[in-house]
Amino acid sequence: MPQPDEKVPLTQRTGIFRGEYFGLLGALLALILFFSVQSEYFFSVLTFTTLANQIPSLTVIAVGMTFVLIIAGIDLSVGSVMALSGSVLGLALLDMNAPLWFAGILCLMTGLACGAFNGLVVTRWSVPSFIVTLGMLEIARGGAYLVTGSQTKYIGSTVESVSAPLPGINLSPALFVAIATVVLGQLLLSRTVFGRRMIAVGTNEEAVHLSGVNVSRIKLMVFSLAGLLAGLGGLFQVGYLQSADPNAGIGLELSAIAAVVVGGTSLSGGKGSVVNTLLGVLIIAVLQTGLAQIGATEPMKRVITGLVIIAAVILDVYRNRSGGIGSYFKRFFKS
Amino acid sequence: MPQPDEKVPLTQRTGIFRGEYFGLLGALLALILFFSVQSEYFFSVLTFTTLANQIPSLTVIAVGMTFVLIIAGIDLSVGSVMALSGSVLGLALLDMNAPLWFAGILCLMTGLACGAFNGLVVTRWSVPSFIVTLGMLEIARGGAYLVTGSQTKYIGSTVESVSAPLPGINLSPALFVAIATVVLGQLLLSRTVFGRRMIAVGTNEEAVHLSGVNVSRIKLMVFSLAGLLAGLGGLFQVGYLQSADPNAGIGLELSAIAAVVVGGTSLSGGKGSVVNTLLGVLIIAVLQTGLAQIGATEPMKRVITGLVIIAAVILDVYRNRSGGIGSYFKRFFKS
Amino acid sequence: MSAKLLSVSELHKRYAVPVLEGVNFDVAPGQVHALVGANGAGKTTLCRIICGLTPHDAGNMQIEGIAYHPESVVDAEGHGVRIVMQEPHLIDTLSIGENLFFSELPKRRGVIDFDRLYDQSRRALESIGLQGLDPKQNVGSLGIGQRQLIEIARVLIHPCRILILDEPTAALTDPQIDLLFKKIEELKAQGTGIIYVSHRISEFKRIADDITVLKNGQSVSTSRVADLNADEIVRLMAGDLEQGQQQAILSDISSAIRVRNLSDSLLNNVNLDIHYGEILGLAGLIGSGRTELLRAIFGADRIDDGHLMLEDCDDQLIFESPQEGIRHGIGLIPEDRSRQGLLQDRSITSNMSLASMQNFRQALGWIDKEMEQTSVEAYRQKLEINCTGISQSVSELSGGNQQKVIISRWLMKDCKVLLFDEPTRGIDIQTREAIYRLLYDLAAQGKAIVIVSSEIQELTTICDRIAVLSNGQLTADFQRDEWSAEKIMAASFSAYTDDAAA
Amino acid sequence: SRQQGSATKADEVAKPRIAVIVKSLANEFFVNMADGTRQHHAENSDSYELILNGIKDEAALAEQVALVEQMIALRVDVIVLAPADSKALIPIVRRATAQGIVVINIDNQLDAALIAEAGINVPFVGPDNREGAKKVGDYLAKDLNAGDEVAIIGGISTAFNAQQREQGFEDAMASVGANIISVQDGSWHQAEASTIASALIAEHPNLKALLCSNDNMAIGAVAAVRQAGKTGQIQVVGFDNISATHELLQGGDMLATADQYGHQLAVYGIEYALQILNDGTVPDDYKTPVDLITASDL
Ligand SMILES: Nc1ncnc2c1ncn2[C@@H]1O[C@H](COP(=O)(O)OP(=O)(O)OP(=O)(O)O)[C@@H](O)[C@H]1O
Ligand SMILES: Nc1ncnc2c1ncn2[C@@H]1O[C@H](COP(=O)(O)OP(=O)(O)OP(=O)(O)O)[C@@H](O)[C@H]1O
Ligand SMILES: [Mg+2]
Ligand SMILES: [Mg+2]
Repeated sequence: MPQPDEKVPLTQRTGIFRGEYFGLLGALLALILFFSVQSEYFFSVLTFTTLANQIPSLTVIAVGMTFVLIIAGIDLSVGSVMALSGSVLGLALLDMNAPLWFAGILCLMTGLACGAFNGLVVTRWSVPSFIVTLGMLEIARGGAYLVTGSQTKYIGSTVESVSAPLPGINLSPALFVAIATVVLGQLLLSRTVFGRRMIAVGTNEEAVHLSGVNVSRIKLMVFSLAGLLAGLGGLFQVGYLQSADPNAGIGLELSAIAAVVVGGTSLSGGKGSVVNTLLGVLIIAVLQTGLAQIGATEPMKRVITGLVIIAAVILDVYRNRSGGIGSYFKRFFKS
Repeated sequence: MPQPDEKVPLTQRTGIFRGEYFGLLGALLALILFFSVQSEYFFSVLTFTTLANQIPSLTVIAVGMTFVLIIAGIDLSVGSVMALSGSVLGLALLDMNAPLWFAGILCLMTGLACGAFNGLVVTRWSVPSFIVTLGMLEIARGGAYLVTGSQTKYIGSTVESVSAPLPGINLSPALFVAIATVVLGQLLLSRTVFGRRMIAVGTNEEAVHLSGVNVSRIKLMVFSLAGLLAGLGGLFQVGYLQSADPNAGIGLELSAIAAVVVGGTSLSGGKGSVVNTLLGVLIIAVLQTGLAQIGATEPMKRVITGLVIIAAVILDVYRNRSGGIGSYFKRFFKS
Repeated sequence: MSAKLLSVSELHKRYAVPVLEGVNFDVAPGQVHALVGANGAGKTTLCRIICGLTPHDAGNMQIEGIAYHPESVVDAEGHGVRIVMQEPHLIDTLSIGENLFFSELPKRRGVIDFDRLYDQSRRALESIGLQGLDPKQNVGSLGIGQRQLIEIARVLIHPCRILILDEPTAALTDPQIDLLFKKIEELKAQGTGIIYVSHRISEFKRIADDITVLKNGQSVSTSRVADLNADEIVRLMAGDLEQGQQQAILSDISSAIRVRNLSDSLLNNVNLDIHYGEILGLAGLIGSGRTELLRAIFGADRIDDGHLMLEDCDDQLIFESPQEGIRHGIGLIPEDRSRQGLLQDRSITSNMSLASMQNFRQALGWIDKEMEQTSVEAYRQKLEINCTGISQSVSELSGGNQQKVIISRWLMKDCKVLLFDEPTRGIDIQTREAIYRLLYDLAAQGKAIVIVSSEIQELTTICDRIAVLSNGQLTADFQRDEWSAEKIMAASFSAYTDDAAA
Repeated sequence: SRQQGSATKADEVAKPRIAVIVKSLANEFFVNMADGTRQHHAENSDSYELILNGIKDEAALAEQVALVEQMIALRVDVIVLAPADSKALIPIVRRATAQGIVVINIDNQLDAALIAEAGINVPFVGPDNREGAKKVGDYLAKDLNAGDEVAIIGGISTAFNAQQREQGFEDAMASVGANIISVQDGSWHQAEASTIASALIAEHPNLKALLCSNDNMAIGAVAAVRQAGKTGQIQVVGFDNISATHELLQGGDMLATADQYGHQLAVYGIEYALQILNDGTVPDDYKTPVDLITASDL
C-alpha cells in the first residue's frame, strides 16, 4: 500500500521544517508540559542542560541504527560494542598510558571493526543481520569483560574534556558532535548518492542490484558506520562517567531502536529520517528524566514508558493519515 | 530465493525426517559430541533429563514466536508477559488461595490478554509490532512488579506438579505439554487453513487482503496465541522455580528469537517450521548446559555463544545452497 | 559488412528442466528483431542471458564478431547492451526522477543536484508522453502502466548498441505505444539493434524487420516479418488454433451491479451498469482511473461519494473491504500480479487456492490436500500452465504463467461478478484464446464479467459492451454494433481539457 | 583454570568435586570472589576439584536454578552457592541435599524459616549487608543535620541484598533525622544511576547526599554531581569497594564505601565444605566482616 507521506513533494521532503515533524514534536512538547506541571523544578535550564549532556551517546548510536534500519537490517550489538569500545579506551589510557587522541582513535576503530565484522558476515554469507548482530552482542560483551577483567576501570579527568560541560554554556563538546552527526546524517541520507542508495537497498534490493550498484558494499558500509558510531557513543559514555564499565549499554539496542522507530523509521526498510530519530531520542530522554524527577516508582516508570512509546507511534500514524491533527498542522504550516 | 521445501514433493514435505533438518541436527550433534569429549559427565542420562526439564518454557514461547515471525511480526514482550503471568499465578495461589487449576487458567488468560492487546494495537492502528511489543515489554514488566510488590513470591510445592519430574521417567509433565505444543504447532502451520493463511500473510499481505481474507483477524489470533504461550511458559517457569519471580524472563525475547531464527524461520516472514524451532531451542540449551558443565568463564561463555549462533545459521545457509553438505544428506535420504 | 551486430548460436540453459535447447538468431544494426513464443517458451530467459542477468550453460554469443559472455548486468552495459525487463524493477520509496537516473544521479559538490535531476527527468518523461507526471512524486503511488513507462524511460535515456524490450507494451495504451514506436524508429536510424518480445502480433508488422519463433526452447524459424502473416506466426509458435467463438448473448440480461455517482480523488461521478451474462469492457488511457473504479467497486479503496446497488435490490451499498465485496460475490483480478497477487516463493498450489481455502476446509480447519490438489491440477491443465508440477514455486514461472495462476485463483473462487484488470497481460495468443473461451463460458453461465484492457483490439473482440473512462469520468458506453477503435480513442481523450495525459 | 575432567582422571581416586555457583560473573564483586576461589584451589589442588559458574546477571533466577540442576547432574560432592534469591533456590537446594550433595550457602542467606521447614541443614557463610550499609550511612551521617535532604539509589528492588542495603541506609539516616526524599531503582548500573541522580539533583536543589547500593551506581552518581557542578556540595557513598572507587575516595568525590571481602567469601565456603566432608561435623553459620572504607583506609 502506498505510504501517504510518500506523495509529499521533495521540496517539502528535504526542508528542515517538514510538516511530518509535528506529530513527534507534539508528543515531545506534551511530555515536557506534563512534567513541568507535575514538578516545579522540571522546566529549568539545569534540567535541560543536564538532559542535553546525557543524550549524546544514545543520539549517535541511534543515528547509526537509523541507517541500519533504512537498509532493512537491524543491529542488536550496539550496546555491547559501545561497552567494548569504551573498555578498549580505558585499557589504552590506563594500561598503555596512551594519549587521549590515540586512545580515542583506538576506541572508534574497535567500534568500526565490530561493525565491519557484522557487515562482512551479513553480506558474505547472507545471514540475517538479526542473528549476526545478536552473536556480536554476546561476543563484544565477552570481549568487554576480557579487556577490563570484568572490572569497572576508573579513568578520571583524563577523559573529562570529551563530555564535561563547557564553561559558560554548560553544554558538552559531545553534544555538539552529536548534533553535527545528526545534521550530517540527515544530509547524507537525503542529499547524497550514498543516502539514496541506502533507501533503495531497503526498498528493493534486487532492483538496486540489477542497476549495477554494489549492494554488498552499501550494506558493509552501513554496518561499519553503525559500529563506528557505537564506538563514538562509547567514547562519550566513558567521558561522561570518567570510567569504563564493561556492563555499560545493556539493553541499549532496544532503547536505540525504540528511538528510531518512534521517529518514524520503518523496520521494514526504505524509509526514515535522522532528524526524526533525534526527536525519538529526546522523547525517550525526557520521559526518563521526568519520571525520575517526579519520583515515580519503578513499576510506574515501566508502565508509563511502555504506554508513551506506543502512544507516540499511534499519534504518528494518525498524523500520517489525512484529516488527523498532524495534517491540520501541516496545512497550517504550508499556508 | 526459492524455498527448498516448496520443491520437495508433498509426500516428503510432510514426512518427519525432512532433509532440511539435517543442517541443524548436525550442529546439535556436533555440540553434544564436543561437550561429551570435554567433560566426562556430560554424556549421561541425568544431563539429558535435566536439560529436557529445563526447556519447556523456552520451547512453548519459541513456538509462539515462530508464528509471529512467520506473519512478519515480532514479539519482544514474551519475557515480560511470562513474568507477569507467573506473578498472577503466584498472586492467585498465595493471596487468593485459589486452587491450582483456577490459578493456572488465570495465568494463561493473563498471557492471552497481553497478546490480544498487542494484536489489537497492531491491527487497529497499524503500529509496527516491534513498537507495540516493546511497549508491552515495559508495561508487563511494570505489571509484574506491581502484582508481586517487587518481591519474588515463594510458592512451594503447590505448583510442583507442573514441572517436577515424574517418578520413573524423570521427565516433567511440562515437557510433554511442550512437545505436544510443538507437534500441534507444526500441524497447525503445515496442515490447516489457518496455517496456510499465516504463511500467506507473511509473504504478501496485500495479496491476501485482496483475496478476501481477514488479515487483521489472523494477526490478532497469532499475537494472542503468542501471548497465551508466553502465559503457559510462565506457568512452567513458576512450577520449575516453585516461586513467582517478577524478574523472570529478562532478555528471553532475544533467546526465543534466536532459537526461532537459528531454526531457519525468516525474520521477514512467510517461512518457518516449528520443528526446526525446537532444534534451535535444543542447540541453545545444550550450549548453555555444556558451557556451564565445563566451567567456562563468563567472557568465554559469551563469546562462544555468539559464535555458535552465527555459525549455526551460516551452516544453515550453506545447507540451503545446492551442493552443500546438507544437499548431500538430502540426496542420500531421498534415495 | 555490418550484417551481424549480435549473433546467438546454440544457446542452452536448464533450470530444473531444460529451458533453452539450441537457440540461434542474429540481430543486425538498425534492425528490430522480434521474438515470439508461447508462455514459458524461454523468451525472458534468453533476454536475461543476453543482458548478463543469468549465465547460460552452453552456446555462443558474439557482438560484432567478438565473443561476448557477459558476467553481470554491468558487464553487459559496458558492451552497450541494455534491457527493459518484463516486470518493472523500480524503487517505490524514491521519486520518479531518482528512479530514472538512479545509477548516475547528477552531483554538485558531492551532493545530489536535485534541480538538474528534475530538469532531466522532466525531459525524459516528456519523451515518453508522461509530461503530466511530477518527477518528484514517489514511484510507489503509480499504477502498473505508468511504472512500465518509467521502466522504459529509465533504459532509453542511456545510449546503447543493443536494446532488449521484454513485453514493453503489455500494460500500455495506444498513445504510449505510438510514442514508444517512434522512439524505436529513432534508435533504428542510429544503428541500434533491437530485440523485441511481445505477444501482440499486430505490433510486429509495424516495427519489426525479422522475427524468430521460439518453441519449447528452440528457435524454430527466423524470417522476414514481411514474409509472414499473423496466422502463419501463430501456427509456427502454437500449431493450429481454434478461434474464439462469440457466444450468443443471453436473452435475459439482468442487472448485477449499478454503480451510482461514484467519486473519489480521481473518479468523478461515475455511473455504470454491470449485467449478468454480459462481458463489459473498460477502455481508457493510462491513469484514467480504470483500476481505481474496479477497486472502488470491489471495496479495496475508500471512496468519497456514491454507492452501489446490487441486482434488483435498491439498498445503497459501499464495500469497506475486499472481504465485503467477496461476500457479495465479487472477485477482482488485480493488475499488478507481483505486488498485489503473487505469494512469491510459495507453491502454485498455495497461490491458486488462496482465495478459496474454505472449499478445502475440513473439520478443525484441516486442509483436504487431495481435493485441493485435484482442483489446482484441473486449472493447471485448463489454462495450460507451463510448470514442473503444482508444487513448483511461482517465482520460477514465466510471467505469463504467473498471470494464469492468478486468474485461476479467481476462477476457482466461483464469483458471480468478476472484475478482471488487465487479465491477459503477458499471456500468449494460444492461452489468450483459451481465456477468451473461458470468459464466454462464464458469461454464458450468467456471470457478470468486467474487463479492463489496454488493448482496444482485445476489447472489441470479446466484449458485448465497452465503457470508456477518461480522466476519471465515464465518457462513453458503446454497444457492440456502435463502437470503432476511433470512437473509443476519441472518448478516451475527451475529458482531458489539455493534452497533459496524452 | 578449568581443573576437573579427564585430565586428572588417571591419578584421581576420591578427590571431592566442588561446584561454586556465584551470581553475576560480570560483576566485579563476584569476579573477585571467583579469583579468590581459583587462587585457593591453585594452592590446594590436591584436595579438591573445582567447577566455577555464574549467571548472566543477578536477576537470572531460572538460569541459576538450572545451573544447580546441572551440577546435580554432574554428581558433584559439594555445591557452594551464592543464591540469586533467598527463597526460590530452596526447592532445588533440597533436591541437591537429597542426592547427598553438601550445600554451603554464601553471600546471600537463604530464608531461615523455609530452610527449617524443608528440614535441611545448610550452613551460611556471609556478610550482613544491612549492617554494612548502616556503617556507611553512619559515617555519612556525621556530616548531616536533621532535616537534610538525601536520596537513595538502590539496586534491582527484588534483590535481597538491595533491600538489605537500602534498609541499612535508612537505619542510619533515621538515626540522624535526615529526610529521605526519594528511593529509586538504578538496577545496579552506572548509566541508569547517573540519569536518576541528575534528575534528583535538578528536582531537589538542597540535596545533600546520594546513597548508592553499589559502587558502579555511585560512579554514575558522581558523574551527575560533577555535571551539575555540585562537587563537594553533594556527598556520594557506595558499597562493595571496587577498585575503580579508590581514586574517587581519595579525590573526595566519594565519601565512603563498604568492603565485604568478596575475595575470601567463597573460600570460607569451600573450607567449610571440606571440613564437613572430612569429619562430618556441620559447623555453625559464620558471619563474615563488612568494613567501612574511606579515603583514610586506602
Ligand atoms: N529461476 C527459475 N527456476 C526454475 N525454472 C525457471 C526459472 N526461471 C524460469 N524458469 C522456467 O523457464 C521457462 C522459461 O521461462 P521464461 O520466463 O523465459 O518464458 P517466457 O518465454 O518469457 O514466457 P512468458 O511469455 O510467459 O513471459 C519456464 O518454464 C519457467 O518455468
Ligand atoms: N490516492 C492517490 N493519490 C494520488 N494519485 C493516485 C492515487 N491513487 C492512484 N493515483 C494515480 O491515479 C492514476 C489512476 O490510476 P489507475 O490505476 O486507476 O489508472 P488506470 O486507468 O488503471 O491506468 P493504469 O494503466 O496505470 O493502471 C494512477 O496512475 C495513480 O498514479
Ligand atoms: Mg517472459
Ligand atoms: Mg490500471
